[in-house]
This record gives sequence, structure tokens and C-alpha cells, in this order.
Amino acid sequence: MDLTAKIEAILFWKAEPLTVADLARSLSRDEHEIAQALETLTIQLNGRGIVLVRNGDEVMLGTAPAMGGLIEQLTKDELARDIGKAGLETLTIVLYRGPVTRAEIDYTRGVNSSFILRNLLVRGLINKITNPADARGFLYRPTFKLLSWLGVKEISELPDYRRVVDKLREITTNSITV
Amino acid sequence: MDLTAKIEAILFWKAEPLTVADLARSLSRDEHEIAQALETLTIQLNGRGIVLVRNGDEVMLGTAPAMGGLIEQLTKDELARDIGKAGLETLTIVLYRGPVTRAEIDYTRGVNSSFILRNLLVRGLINKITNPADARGFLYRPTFKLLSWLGVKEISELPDYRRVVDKLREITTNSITV
Amino acid sequence: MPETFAVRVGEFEGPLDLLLKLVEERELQINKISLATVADSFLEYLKELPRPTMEILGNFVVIASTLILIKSISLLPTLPVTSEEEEQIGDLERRLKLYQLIRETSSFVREALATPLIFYRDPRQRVVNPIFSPTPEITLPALHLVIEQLVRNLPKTEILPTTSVKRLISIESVIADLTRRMESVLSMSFKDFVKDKSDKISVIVSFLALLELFKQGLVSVTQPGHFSDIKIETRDSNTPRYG
Repeated sequence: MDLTAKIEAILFWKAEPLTVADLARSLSRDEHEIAQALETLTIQLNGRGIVLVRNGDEVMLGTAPAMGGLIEQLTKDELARDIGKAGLETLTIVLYRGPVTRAEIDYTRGVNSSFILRNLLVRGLINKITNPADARGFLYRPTFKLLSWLGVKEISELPDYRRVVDKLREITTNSITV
Repeated sequence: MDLTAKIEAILFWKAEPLTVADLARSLSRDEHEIAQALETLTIQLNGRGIVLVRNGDEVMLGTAPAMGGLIEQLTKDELARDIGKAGLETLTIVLYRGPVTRAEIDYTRGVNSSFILRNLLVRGLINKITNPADARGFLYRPTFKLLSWLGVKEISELPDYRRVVDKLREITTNSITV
Repeated sequence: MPETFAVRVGEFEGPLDLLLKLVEERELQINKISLATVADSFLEYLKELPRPTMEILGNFVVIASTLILIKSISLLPTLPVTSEEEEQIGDLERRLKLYQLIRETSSFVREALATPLIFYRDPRQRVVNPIFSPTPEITLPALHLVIEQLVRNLPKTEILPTTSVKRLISIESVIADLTRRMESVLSMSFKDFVKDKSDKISVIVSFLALLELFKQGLVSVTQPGHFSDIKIETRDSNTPRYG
């Protein structure tokens, strides 16, 4: 695989801005080679759905500017759609057990929750904070706006709060291996 | 912008599995046009850093399998790929026989698979969909995560896929129970 | 207990796994003859199964019943076999072949899991400016309903379900029962022997015990005609015989 393809793969996966120096280090090449490969990548992406975005010495991949309208429409559609059973399940676990790890959400639901968590984040129903116990992980908690939408001033006003939390804690405490 | 570029932009931006029907709706095209554009996209991405991954009627963009080693070095996450014997057998049945019912998995393994299925669901290696033939039941099928672990763009790239599928069919054809 | 046998919670070796191991150990093909050959060894394992895992035992006994059928046909060729039983035997052969193929293939899958990977974009990175967008479904009563359901469906502390399994009689106790009743009646028919055993598994286990005694030469089994009952007699020469 050539250098251009490697850069494209890294930028695609990272989904955040990287400097030319970052790329040079990751790929064990000098910055001049990286800069040349970035030129080639820009040309290769011409007419495609994604483009190379440059900002000072930082680069990242983004959707082509001509796609702006389409993406805006998609965002609107996404927000208008119901969150469904998966969304309600994930939301209740975050409400009753938050701040909570994804592992506990997954275990409680019995399925993997990564896509639905993103959806709830985009909708501003939950937010994530760094896990003090594990710097690489996150904890999810309800937003204040969600609480006021539900008309509760604090979490303990949720229906049956004490009993549900005790039950959830009892069952999940010893079971999560992640 | 042509349809292929639009699909590429949506898949890039969404970063989650989309069905052909989802794309058709978002782009106001019929599914046949989408399917053709996906073929074109697969060819256009040939030799690039990213690939189109297919799983049943869903598609998603991922990094090219040849980049796996490179990105694995860059990722700090521990990739826990250790799966026990029961898990491997169940994954094999889901991969080569899926979408498949729990009854068929149990029948094939000769033991109750509910515990191992829950484990694989939580790890995001399989997911379940409603069984079109039985609304109360589920069918289990591989996820994009499982395909990515295996480094294949679609299930038919699995080792020995054709031979195993043919042999499985041959054994089960005159079966009474399944 | 045979050292190759291990029951591990969540990842135990099932009956097909065991049966396949027995056939492959002897480098045999999967067919009726090889299954009759390994039936005894399989039933030995069945005797050693730990008590608390009734569901696992249930899985084993179902397979055992078919093996006993195969074994008894090989011992008593005159034994009448229904077409349903023929199917049962054919089905076991197929299941074992199917399982063998899956197990073989799972080792390819294990190797494939070590090859380079495909990576996806981290979708969480896309959350830039969340726009508060609740939907009408998000209400306290709806959330309450959902959490109650989740709590109910959580796996309980004991992982394996222990219900739904018929009570099983240990092979040892059946052999003891058979011996005791033989001593008092001297000669009895198999129908008498199983008459107060209503469920299929008890009959199967009884039949297994009978075959075991037959093999050990403790009883003689006669069957006057193809469809007649099997007669069981002790081989004690001091006692009078009839029948």
C-alpha cells in the first residue's frame, strides 16, 4: 500500500485533526514526504464524497462542501426520528444508574449500545465525562435539559427510584467483567 | 455530485451501518440505483485506504484490511480478541449459517447457547433481528465489528466459505428436525 | 472421574462434543457402527456427570437414549425398530457430522481472528454541537415501564436455568432396583420392570441398566418373538427357572 492510502486510512479512522508531524511520526517518514502524499491525496479525492481539509499544519478528512445541504437534511431527519426501544432502554439506564460506563449499559441491556449512545449524545439527552477510574473510558449521565423535560428536579424523583437502583446494583455489581 | 460520491459522503459522516433502504430514502433514489452505485464505490475504493464493508443488506466504510497492522500499532485500546471454544463455535455457526435461530444453534452444538449468545451480543460481535418467519423469535447474525475482527469486507471472504456452506447444506438438507 | 471430562459454567463440553471426541479418539468415521462402539464409553461419562447441572444432564440423556437404541440394535438384532427410531438414529449421525464440520471450521475462524483488521471511524467523534431534541416517547411512565422490563430480564446470579428438566434417576439406583427385584421375582419382563416409570427418560435409563447387566453376564435376556416383550432372568443356577 502506498503512503497516500496509509494517510487516508489513518485520517479516516482518527476522525480528528492531525498535524503533518503527527503523521510523519506515525508512519516513520519525513514531513516532506507526508506533505507530498497529502497533495496527491487532495487530487485523488477530487470529485469524491470526502475531501482533505487543511487548517494551518493540521489536516483531517471531511465531507465534500457540495454535500453540505445533504448532511444538514440528514441531521434534521435523524433528530426527528423516534429513539425507539433501544433508545429508551439506554436512556433509562443512564438516568437510574448514571454516571455509568458503557460496559454496564451493555450488560444491563444484553446487547452492545455504542451506536445508540452516540444518537443520544447528538440529541443532547445525555453527555459523557471522563471516567475518574479509567482515563481511557467515559461515563454517561443525563443532561439537565433531559431532567427538566421529564419534569424532575433530581434523579431520586424518578419513579420507584430506590427499589430499581437497588435491584440494578445488586445484579450488575458482581457480574460485569469488562 | 454523482450518486456514488453522495453515498460515500453519507457513509463517512454517519459512521454506522446503513441499509440500502436507508440510503435510498435519504437520497430519494430507488434501491436498485443505490445497489449499482455501491458496486461502483467498491471499485473506486480499490487500492485506497478505505473500503466498503458489506454485511447482509447493510454497508459501512472501514479502513482497508491491509492497513490493519498499521492502525493496530496506533491504537492504544487493548483489543480483547480472546474468545473461548463455545464462543468460537457459536460465532462460526452465525457466520456460516446466519441469520440463524437460537434453536438451530442449540441443535448444532447440542447444548443451551443462551449464556454464550448474551455474551457475544454484549461484546457486539453478533446482533439479533426479529425473525420474519416468527415475530416472537430472533435471528442472530454477524456484526460489522465481527467482520472487522476477521478482516473481511464481506462474509463470503471467510476462509473456505463456499466449501463449508455447501457441505453444511448437504448435511442438513435431508434433516428432519431443522 | 475420567480426567478428560470437565463441566465449566458457561462453556461446558456438551454431549455432541463428547461423542465426537470418543469417535475421533478411535479414528472412526461417523456411522451406526462407530456410534455403537462408543456408546458404552459415552454412558460411562453420563454416570460421572455432577448432579447440580440438571439441564446439562438432560441434554446428555437425550443423546444417550439414541446411543442405547443403536447399541441395543447391535446387541439384539431382533429388536423391533420403529421408523421414528430409525429417524432418530439418522438425525444423531447428521448432528454429529454437522457439529464436526462446525468445530473444524471454528479453528479457521480462530486463525482468521489473528489477521489484520478493518477499523471504523469512531462515531462518538461526530458529536460536535448537540441540539436538544427530545421526542414525545420520552415520558416518565414510558421510562418506568422500560426499566422494570430490563430489571426483570437481567440474568440472575445463577447463570444456568435449572428448571424445565425432568427428574432423572441415576443409573446406579436403577441397577440396584433391578437387582433387588430380580432376586424376589427371579424372572420378570422388561414391561414389568418399567411399568411404574412413566417418563421416557426413566425407561431409557432402565434399559441402559439392563443392557449393562446383560453385558456383565448377570442376567440373561430372551425375546421369544420379534415383537414380544424382553424376558429377564438371573443366571443363578440354584434357583428354578421358568418362562
